[in-house]
Amino acid sequence: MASTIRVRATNNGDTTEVQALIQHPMDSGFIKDAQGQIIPAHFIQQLSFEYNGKSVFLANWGAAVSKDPYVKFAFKGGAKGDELKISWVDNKGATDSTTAKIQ
Amino acid sequence: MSATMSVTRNIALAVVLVLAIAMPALAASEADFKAAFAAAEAAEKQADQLRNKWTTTETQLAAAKKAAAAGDFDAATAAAKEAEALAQASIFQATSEKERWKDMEIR
Amino acid sequence: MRTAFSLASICVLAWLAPALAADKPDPVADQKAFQNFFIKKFPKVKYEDFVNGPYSMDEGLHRQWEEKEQFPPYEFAVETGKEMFATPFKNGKTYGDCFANKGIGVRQNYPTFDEKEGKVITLELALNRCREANGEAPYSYLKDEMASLTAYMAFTSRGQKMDIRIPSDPRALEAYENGKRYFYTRRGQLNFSCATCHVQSPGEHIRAEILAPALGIMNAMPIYRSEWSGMGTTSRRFLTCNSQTRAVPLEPQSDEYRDLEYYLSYVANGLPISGPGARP
Amino acid sequence: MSLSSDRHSMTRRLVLQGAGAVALFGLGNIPFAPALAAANDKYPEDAFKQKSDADAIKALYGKTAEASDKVKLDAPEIAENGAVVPIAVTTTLTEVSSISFLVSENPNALAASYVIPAGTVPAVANRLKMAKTCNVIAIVESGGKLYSATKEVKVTVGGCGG
Repeated sequence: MASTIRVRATNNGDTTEVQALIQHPMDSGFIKDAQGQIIPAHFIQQLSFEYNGKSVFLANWGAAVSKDPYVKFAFKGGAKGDELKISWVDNKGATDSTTAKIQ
Repeated sequence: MSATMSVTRNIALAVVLVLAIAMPALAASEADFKAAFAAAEAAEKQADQLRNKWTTTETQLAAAKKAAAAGDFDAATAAAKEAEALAQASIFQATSEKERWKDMEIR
Repeated sequence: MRTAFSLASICVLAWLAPALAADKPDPVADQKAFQNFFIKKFPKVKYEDFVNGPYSMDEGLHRQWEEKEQFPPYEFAVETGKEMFATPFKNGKTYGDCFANKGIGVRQNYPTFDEKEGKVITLELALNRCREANGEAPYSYLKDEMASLTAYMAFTSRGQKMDIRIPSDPRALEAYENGKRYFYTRRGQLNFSCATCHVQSPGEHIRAEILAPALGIMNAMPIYRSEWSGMGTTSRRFLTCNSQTRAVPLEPQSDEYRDLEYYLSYVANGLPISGPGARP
Repeated sequence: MSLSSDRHSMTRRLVLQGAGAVALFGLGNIPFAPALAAANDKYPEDAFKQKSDADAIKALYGKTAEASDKVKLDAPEIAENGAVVPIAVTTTLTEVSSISFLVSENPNALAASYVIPAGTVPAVANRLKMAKTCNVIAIVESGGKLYSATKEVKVTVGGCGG
């Protein structure tokens, strides 16, 4: 199954800008479905970005992060062609990870 | 489309609605309900042919059926009458719009 | 005389003046008058920006839209659509075999008019017919698969000008007229027509939403709506608009909806395709 | 998701009157399933369970924040839709180790908290859900002290939908 993580990492000399869009329902646990049953909470809790084995960014997310979550940040360093390692874990213990080349 | 035209039409629609509902609500028997429901379904069928049914008519028809199933023929007949009024209004709307739509057309 | 008349008249005057045109429909004049109406009503909106719907009506919304467009939520639909295009059917054929130029960059010509069948063929209908012709079950017109396919095809046509043709076949003219009549006809218990919202009051609020102008409203289809937190095809948008006026929606891809899309796309000829779009 | 028109318009009305939103949240705070311990930094489980923004900040950092104009919070005046509100923060403060976002009237105020290692630019953009019109608070931890910026964001269509 194609990864649920889409990443765009672009380097412009000294900093690398990273954008990520992840396919995930991010159910808050407060919504009722058509039959009036509560849809249980199901959302990504941690999303981590690593470069050269070092964490460059770690997101701790609650139920208030939008569906198909998006995040943008930047870090000093990084070079075109290098790899970023991205992985997430949600409150049900499901995980996914991928790598992305810095453009 | 000038406001006066839409106001007169809305009054006409409202009149059709009020007329139908104002009928005296005596203790309705199953026969009363059946008659009212048949009339409502016939009107809704006509609205369907004009491809112009309203969702509120459908809800009232369902409410009438539900009330009748529960044996409450007063509520069932009232809902059926309301459904017929709405169906008639949707028929009135479809026929009156046959030419009236041109008023709003951008030329 | 007709074109001179419509060009010279001030839009409000033209609107109220009784139609002088003979009963024979004149799509070319309609299209000019339609576009002039919106250009006059929103002089500050750039011509090609009309395809951005509510975002060209409100600065605050526009900024939020730009933010979303950096990495838009319909990204997944485009990629899924691309994968579907690349995956052959059981019989080895693909969607590309059903369309000119392998289905790439052709969205702006849909809906077309099929002179054999004598009816309008929309992109969604053509996709399902392609599936059926190749022994596959058709998709729901309202669900994500259809949205992904149309999202990908729209994406490959981005920037191309809408280019809808009405052949000299009288049935095509009739389909165009049917679409126009549907657009202006009031329906539902709220007694609204499409024009009540999208011609009389674009830019204004209806409940919580800012209304999009009718000009270019098809160009962004299919759309990812935050409200649905998911993709929506043209069919889904038509059905939900019906139920919001408390009119019972018809079957997706009924003749009325096909003709309506034909009319709405034709009058937007010349405006760029911007689909798939993100919407509030 | 069946799209019966009655449910659709009914939910919209309820949400708009705010009644629906209150009724839903009246269900009390549903305990989150205990999250598996993350590989490295621990997930601030307790902070995400707090109702008010003050309690969440205390649970997360154990200290209070002072407003600072060095924290620039970028959020819309009126959210187009409470389900997807683009919110971002940038700061000129240095030695930033953490950035957090709180939505004061959400059932749990803490929405997101980011660990900013050395060498990472102190700026984050994300899309959050907002239940209704309320304050969005951005917190920046710089040199062990907390700085904040607050902005009210109007929400017309509740972000929690249904």
